[in-house]
Formats: sequence, C-alpha cells, structure tokens
Amino acid sequence: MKKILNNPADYVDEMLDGMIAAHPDIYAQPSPRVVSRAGGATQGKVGIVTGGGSGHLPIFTGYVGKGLLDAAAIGDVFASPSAEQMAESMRQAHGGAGVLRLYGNYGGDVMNFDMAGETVELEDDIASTTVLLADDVVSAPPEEAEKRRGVAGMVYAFKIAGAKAEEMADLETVTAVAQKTADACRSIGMALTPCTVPQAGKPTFELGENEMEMGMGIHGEPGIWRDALKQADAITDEMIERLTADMPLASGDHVSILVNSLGATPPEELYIMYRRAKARLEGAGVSIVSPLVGRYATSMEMTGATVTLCKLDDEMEALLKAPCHCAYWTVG
Amino acid sequence: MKKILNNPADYVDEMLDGMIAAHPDIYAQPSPRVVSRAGGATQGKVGIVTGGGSGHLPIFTGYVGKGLLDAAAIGDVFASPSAEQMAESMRQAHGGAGVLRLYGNYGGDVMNFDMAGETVELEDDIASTTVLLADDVVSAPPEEAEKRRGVAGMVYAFKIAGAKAEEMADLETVTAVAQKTADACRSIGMALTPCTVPQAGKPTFELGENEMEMGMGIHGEPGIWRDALKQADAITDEMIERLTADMPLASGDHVSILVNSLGATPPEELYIMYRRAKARLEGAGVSIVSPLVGRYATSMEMTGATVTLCKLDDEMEALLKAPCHCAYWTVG
Amino acid sequence: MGFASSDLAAAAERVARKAETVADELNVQDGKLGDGDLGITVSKGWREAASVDLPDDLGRAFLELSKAFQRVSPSSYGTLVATGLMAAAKATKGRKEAGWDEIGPILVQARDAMMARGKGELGQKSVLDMVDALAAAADGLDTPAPLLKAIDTAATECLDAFRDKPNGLGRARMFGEKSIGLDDPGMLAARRMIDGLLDR
Amino acid sequence: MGFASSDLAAAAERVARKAETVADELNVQDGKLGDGDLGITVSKGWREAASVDLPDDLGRAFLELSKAFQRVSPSSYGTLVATGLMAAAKATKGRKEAGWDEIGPILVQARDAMMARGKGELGQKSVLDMVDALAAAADGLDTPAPLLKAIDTAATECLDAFRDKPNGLGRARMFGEKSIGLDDPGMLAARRMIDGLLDR
Ligand SMILES: Nc1ncnc2c1ncn2[C@@H]1O[C@H](COP(=O)(O)OP(=O)(O)O)[C@@H](O)[C@H]1O
Ligand SMILES: Nc1ncnc2c1ncn2[C@@H]1O[C@H](COP(=O)(O)OP(=O)(O)O)[C@@H](O)[C@H]1O
Ligand SMILES: [Mg+2]
Ligand SMILES: [Mg+2]
Ligand SMILES: [Mg+2]
Ligand SMILES: [Mg+2]
Repeated sequence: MKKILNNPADYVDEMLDGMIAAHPDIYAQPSPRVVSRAGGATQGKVGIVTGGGSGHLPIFTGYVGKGLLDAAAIGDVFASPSAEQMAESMRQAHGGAGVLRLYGNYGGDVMNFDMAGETVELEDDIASTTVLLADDVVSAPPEEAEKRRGVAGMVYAFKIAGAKAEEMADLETVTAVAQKTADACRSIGMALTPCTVPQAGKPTFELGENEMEMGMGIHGEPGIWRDALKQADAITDEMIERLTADMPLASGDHVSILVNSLGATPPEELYIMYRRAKARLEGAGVSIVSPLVGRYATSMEMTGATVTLCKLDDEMEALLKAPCHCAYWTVG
Repeated sequence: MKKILNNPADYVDEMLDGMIAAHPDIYAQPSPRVVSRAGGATQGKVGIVTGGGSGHLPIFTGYVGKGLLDAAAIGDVFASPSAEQMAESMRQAHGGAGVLRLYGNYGGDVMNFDMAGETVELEDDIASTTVLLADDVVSAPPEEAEKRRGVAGMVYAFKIAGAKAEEMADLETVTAVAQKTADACRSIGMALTPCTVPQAGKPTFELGENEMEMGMGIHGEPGIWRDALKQADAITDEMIERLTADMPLASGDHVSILVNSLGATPPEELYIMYRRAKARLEGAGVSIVSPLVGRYATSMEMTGATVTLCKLDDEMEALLKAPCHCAYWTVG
Repeated sequence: MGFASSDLAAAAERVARKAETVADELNVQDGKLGDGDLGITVSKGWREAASVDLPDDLGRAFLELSKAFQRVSPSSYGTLVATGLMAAAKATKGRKEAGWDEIGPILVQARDAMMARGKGELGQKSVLDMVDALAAAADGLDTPAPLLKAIDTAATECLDAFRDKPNGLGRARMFGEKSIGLDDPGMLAARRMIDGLLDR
Repeated sequence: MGFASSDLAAAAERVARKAETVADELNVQDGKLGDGDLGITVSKGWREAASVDLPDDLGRAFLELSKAFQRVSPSSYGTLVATGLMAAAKATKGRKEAGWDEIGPILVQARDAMMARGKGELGQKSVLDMVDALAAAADGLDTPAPLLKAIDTAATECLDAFRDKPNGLGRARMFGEKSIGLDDPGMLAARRMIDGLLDR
C-alpha cells in the first residue's frame, strides 16, 4: 500500500489531530470524530452540520468555517460516522436556532443521521431538518432522482446554505435555500486509477492501462461503465452532455461549474478540462459564474475528475460570492 | 499514460488557457507562456518574477498575485522556459523599480534567466537581481550548499519577498529579504510513486510496492537513495532530523514548516506527518508559526511529500503573515 | 429450556471468530458493486460485540450487542444489524431467558425494524430478504438443532433464489443488470455468520 | 574547398533524423540520474533546426540554428547547444563558406562559450569534455572524411575515458558515486549526433 501512514487503524484520528493542530484558528475537535468551528456555535444562527466518511478532504471536515459549516461528524475512511457522533456534531452546531443536516445520500449516513436527529430532538430539544445531496446523475435515472448518491455538489450546498445562515436567516429559510441548491446541482465522475482504503490495504478495483471508469463515485466504488481512455476534450464533452441532458440549460442561464480532482489528478489537467467545458457552455449561450477548479471533493489518491453544474438564480449567485473562510477555501 | 489530456504537445498551452479562463481576475497571459497579474505591473513597485517548468502547480504561475509574484515564465513540463519568455516576464513585471528574478537553482533555468537578464538590461534598461533557491539538503553537502537544487522553499521566498515588495521597498531591500529567506529554508523530499511527463509518455523511474525514494526532487528525478517503505512517523522523523542537522534549531526559535504533497498524496496523510513534525519541533522548544500543510509545490500526480523548514526572524514572520491573494493561497 | 445471555455471548464469540476469516471474502464481494468495506464492517462489529461483558438480562444483553455495532460499524450493514439487535432487545427485555420458539417472531420484528430504518422493501435482494427467509424457516421450531438446520438450509436457498435477480437497494442498486449473478454481499455476510454459529 | 550553408542544412537534416530514433534511448539515459527529458530536448531542437530555411550567410545560418534551439529546447543541454552554435555564428559571420580546418578552432570557441554560460569546467564529465575532445581531434584536419573519422574515434574514446568517473555537473552531480559506470547523457547525445552526421 503506497501511503504515508502509521497503523492503518489510527489513520483518521491522527489525521484529525494534525488537521486541528495545523489550523487551530479554524477548527476544533470537541469530542473524537466531531469537528466544530474553533469559536464554537454562533448564538442565534442556524447551525449547519454535515458528516460522512473520511478520505474526501476538503469534504467533510474541511468545510467547517465561517460562511460554510458549523460542525461535521467524521467516520472511518469511506464509512459513516456513528449516530452518536452525528448527534454530538448537532449539539456543537446548535446556537439556539436549530440545525440543518446537509450531507450526501448514502445508506449508512442517512440511517445514522436519522437516528441522530431523533436523539437530539428527544434529549436536547434541538429542532432539525435534512437536505440530502443526490447530484450524481449516473447513479439513478431521472424518475428515481431521489435515489441518486451525493458527490461534489455538496460543495455548492455548503457554500450557499452557509452564506444564508450567516445572514441569520431562520431554519426554514436556510433549509429551503439548501434544498434549492441541492436540486440545482448535477454531477458526474470518471476515474483513471483507484485508491486504497488504509484498513483494507489494497485498491478496490483494477483498471487496464488504457481504460477509464465512467460514472465513478467518491468511495472507491467501481464506475457504472468502463470505457477506453479518451482525450480530455472527448471526456469533458461526454460529461457535459450527460449533465445537460439531465438538467437542460438555456441561453442566458447562469451556472457555476466545479471541475474537481478526485485527488491525484493535478490542476494542470483540470484546467485542460475546464477550457473545454467553458467553450461548450459559452457556445450554448450559458454564462459561467464563479467557476471552481481544483480539489474540492476527493477520494484520497484516486486519479480522476468530477464535473458539477450548479444552475443559479440571483439569490444563489449572491450567496456563492459571499465571503467564507476555511483552510481550503477563502472568498472575500 | 493515465492522464487527462489531448495532444501531449498541447498540454501546457491548454492548461494555461484554462487557468487564465478560470481566474481572469487574478491572472493574464500577455504573451504565450508568460503569466502576469491581471492588472499588470504596479507602478513604482519592485517586480518579482519567477520561472521554470510546468507540472508543479501552484508553482510557478499559480503564485502570481497580490503580495506574491508579478509575473512568471513557464516552460514545457519540467523544462525551462526560453530566455526570451523570461525576458518578456521581466518586462511585464517591471513597474519602474527594477525586477527580482526569484527561482530555483536548476542548470537550464539559470542559463536562460541569465541570458534574459542580459537581454532586458541591454534592450529595455531594466535593472535586475537574482536570488536562487537552493533549499534541497540532500542535493549537495553543506560545503557546496550553493549547488543545491531549489524545491518547495520557493514558496516562502515568494511570500516573504512578495510582501516586502508590496510595501514598496526598493530592489536592494527586496532582494536582501528574498536572499535571507532563501538562506533560511531547508527542504527534503520523498516519493512513493513517480509521475509521467506527457511528452515522454511513461514514468521516469519504477519503484517496488514496498520501496520509497528518499531525497526526491520535483522533476521526476529518482531520489538520492532508496529505502524500504516506513511508517509515517519514522519518515517524518528522518526528514526533520536531516533538516535540523543541516540548520540547527535552538529552543525559542521561530520556524514555519511546510508539509507539502508532491501531488497525489492527500492532505489526510500530510496531516499525519504534520502531527509528528510538530511534536518533534515543539519537543525541542521550537515555536511553529503559520504552518503550511497542503499542495504547494508538486510534480503532477506523483505520490510523496516534502518537508521544508523556514527559520524566521521578526521581519520574515511579519511578512509571512501579511495579506496575499492568488488562486491557491489567500492570507488576510 | 430456551437460551440465556451466556448462550448469546458464546454465539457472538463463534460468529466473531468466523467474521475474521471471511472479512476478505466479504470485502471483495462488496467491492464488486460497492465500496468494498463489508468485511471490515462485519469483523469489526462482531469483534467489538464479542468483547463486551454481557449482563444477565437478555434484553440488556441484546442492547449491548446493538450498541457495540453502533459504536464501531456505522455503515449500512452495521447499522442494520444494530437495528435488528435492538428489536431483539425490545422483545426480550427484563427476562433471563427466551424460548427457542421465539427466534422466529424476533426475526420478524428485526426484519420490520430494519425495513423502517433503511426504507427498504422485501424482494430487493438485500439482507432484508435473508432475515425474512430465516424468520420463516425458524417459525414453529422450538429446539436448537432442528432450528439451526432449518436456518442453514434457508440461507442457502435464499442466496440461490436471489442470485440471478438485480439488486434494488444500497450501492449495488446502481449497477442494475450487472448485479445479476452476483450474491448480495449483505446476504452472503448473513450466510457466513450462520456458518460461524454452526462452527464451520 | 570548405563547407557552406547548404552543407549545414543537409547535416542538420541528417542529425534531426537520427535524433528522432535515439530520443527514447537518451530519455532513458537522462532518467537514470536526471529528469529523463534529454531525448525530447535533442529531438525537438534538431527537428526545429532542420525545418528552418537557412540563409546563405554562414554566420546567419548558424545563428538561425542557435535560435531554433533557444526557441524549443531551453533545457540545460538545448541552451548549451544554442550557445555553441552562437559561437560558430560569430566565427563565420559575413561569409558564404568556411574551411574544414576551421572546425577545430570553432569547437574551441564553442566550448569556451558553453563553459561561461553553464559555469562548468572540464573534467566534470559533461558535454563540455566531449566538445573539448572533438576540438582536439579536429585540430589541423582540413578535409571532411578524415575529420569525420577523427571525430568519430574521439567521441568513442571520450565516452570510454569518462564512463567510470563521477558526474560533477548538472542533475547527475548529486548522485556522485552512483553515476560511475554510466555514460553522461549529454556526451552520449553528442555521440549520437555524430552517428547522424555519419548516416549511421
Ligand atoms: N437500505 C437498505 N436496506 C436493507 N439492506 C441494505 C440497505 N442498504 C444496504 N443494505 C445491505 O447492506 C449490504 C451492504 O452493506 P455495507 O457494505 O455496510 O454498505 P455501505 O458500505 O454501502 O454502507 C448490502 O449488500 C445489503 O444487503
Ligand atoms: N552546467 C553545465 N555545463 C555543461 N554541461 C552541462 C551542464 N549542465 C548539464 N550539462 C550537460 O547536459 C546534460 C543534461 O542535459 P538536460 O537533460 O537538458 O539537462 P536538464 O534536464 O537537467 O536541464 C548533461 O548530461 C551534461 O552533459
Ligand atoms: Mg461503506
Ligand atoms: Mg530538464
Ligand atoms: Mg460497503
Ligand atoms: Mg534532463
């Protein structure tokens, strides 16, 4: 296993220790596997929590910060946190105005976050809502869109809902904006090489030198179909076409686009993809707002990329441009 | 070759196109392979230019921005830009107060930047100085420290000299601060997997499943020695020991540390290393200031990490904390 | 005569031992259409469960087993197992012993709780169908040997019956036709736990 | 009779053709102790050089070749070749022809210019030693066939003489003892260019 680690069982805890130590002005770890803002919850502000497996930095814990999230519960690599850790993240995020649970649609996470919501409602009297990201277009057909898994679209939801909460909007309003953003995101992924979960010790799939996985998730799952490795423009075209087939765009529409590395793919190659995506979208009369190109939602050392489109209305556009600050993303 | 690209010969130009298109508020490309600040040179400010091969983002072009660099000349992957491109970067950076050439000590780059300096002095009457980063401790013994190659230490030099120039200090002063920073940096690298130069099409070295390269450069060169893959703490200990053997630290010293991914190594693993490095340094009474953990100087999709120590005096510490803004690094 | 907390502890230990040896097999099976972590989930969960000192109260003993899974195995499967154990805890609360004939009804309650938690249905080729099949097989049996034998047979038949259907739940759902011919990893894990019970 | 711009163009074409076929070999050799790009440097440089329409003025023809290298091959080796060609341009400026006996002195001037640009010395196992050896071999010869033969022999002898010394310049310097036994890639590249000149 070509990774830099000590005992694989300590991977997540040592990683969190190091992360908090490197950014003590941004993050705190009030209890194991729960990351909150260094300053704690903001009184009167709706708290936003997320959660899910480790191995996706900056997702999940990385996006705790001003204008973004208030707390996150974090599990083992690619594994759900426990319901109790999720409940604790909600307690940490609660500033008296309720908590939005904003995370990706994965079975284990949903079951545990539901349990956590039931727990803090009973024990701590915390009102809470749920918005699930289900942006991966290849993971279910449009008729069953609610079954899709959540991938990099989360980044837009964190940013836009986070900015709304920072305006001191109430839980219902923040939840509505988050849901609107979740509904406006479409993503698709592809991978060239797999990654290795430390405790498993070997990659979950194998891929030939001239093959790529299309419809890749962010958990080391194999893609939905396998294809011959194509040129960057052809890959980008296919991705954009599948996204816009699912969410048609009209001339004059404003969208943000996230060209995201799954980890190993360098920004150089993301820019090559972005160049093509921009030409395609602008060729159709669509305006690109605040494009994001970089490592926003990863699978450790996986090689590959995802493309997310987020269709913006005026409110979302303003919130996307509002200030935010965490170790991975500063606006304003 | 598991990379996302079109024609390998177009890798760099398409990458630059995409980068400028994604960040038009930060970067401009006034002529091919020359990147300047979007707003051009600042009148009366010392210009700082750098240059070198592509494939190291954020180095080199990524660090063009406020509080950092004014322009960069960029070559093919891991190859020097031409002397003419370097000369043009100097013209772009020149705001009437002269230009500092601040880059890594590599044969081709030095020869070409020297030619470029001679050219703009003759043709454009631009006064200029050179500061070379030679921070890689394993690349030459202390007696021949001036022969060492430049690696991630550049990041500190860009930041600290960039902040000084932003204070409108003169060329001599900016050069002195840059040199002081270069002298205060020590780096060492290790790699677990190689990377592939697009036009070569295959990795330059091969490494067994349980081997690592120690003393790795950032150009896909093999390391200086090969070792059995060790645990993160042991690797970090060895790196810190070699750095402090070369630049002894005393209790009470202030240092910044950069734990840098060569590309594929995820932040999770950098944090595991940082955790150990911090314990070691603080155990010796050294104070860590503004630690940097992330991808600051890469070799595309190489797996591995470098550690840089930068010993700070009060002036350098203040300049390191001063505001800056580029697509990869925002302070303040 | 029925079973007590000590029987539960002994069973957990046998299953835990088996889980270690099948972890790789389950990871591989899960990796074919999922994230390849099921072996870790199952082995970690049972290791933790087997390490707990179980109280004499059978309901609280089941609760401890459930909590062990909640603590260390919060993946889909671990959470479902924890949910099923919680249903057993509710059914045996306050008692030192339960009859073997209660196993069938307890499995029915576990199945229903798991369906509610995971919003799944029968027939979608998941661990739910396996629990349902085991419940039906156990129904009416009140001595351990015939009960184990019936469960053993039912588990094999259930795998055989679903193998050539597509997955309709969890990560494997996305692969539709591709999942045909492959055992559902969660069903297979249940089969392996029964192997453990039978000391195979 | 000496050589003219048209001879230069023909030579560049022969060398360029050879450079394509040895690019892999040179990349591999450079990769052993460096960054593995020398084959690209050499093949790109000569491809560009061979594609240029050379003027009749021999000095300006050399200048065009130098500029071709500066444009497309700004690595250490490309820049050194460009520097050497610039020295030749200076030596032949304003003339339509140069004598074969001038090759030796031109190589001496190229060597000195390359030493100044790269701050290298003789004896450090680099292309400088090769140019120096070729200059010595060419000295006093004024007809092409014996001159080429002398250069050919000198190139081989130079590689043999330096193979078991350590590199003292460029990236390979860092590897010290490890570079013993390996041909310096820059020297080897020069050897291959001579092969090209000889249509091997
Ligand atoms: N919602 C669900 N309802 C019932 N069973 C499920 C559900 N989701 C997954 N499963 C079962 O769990 C197994 C996968 O478990 P696990 O590997 O823990 O899932 P994941 O890693 O996706 O969280 C499946 O094979 C299936 O039997
Ligand atoms: N400073 C120097 N002086 C003379 N020759 C040098 C110098 N540096 C490198 N060389 C020669 O160039 C060769 C390497 O060329 P190249 O691959 O272009 O270098 P790099 O990729 O490091 O820029 C070496 O084998 C050596 O012969
Ligand atoms: Mg899982
Ligand atoms: Mg080179
Ligand atoms: Mg799984
Ligand atoms: Mg080289």
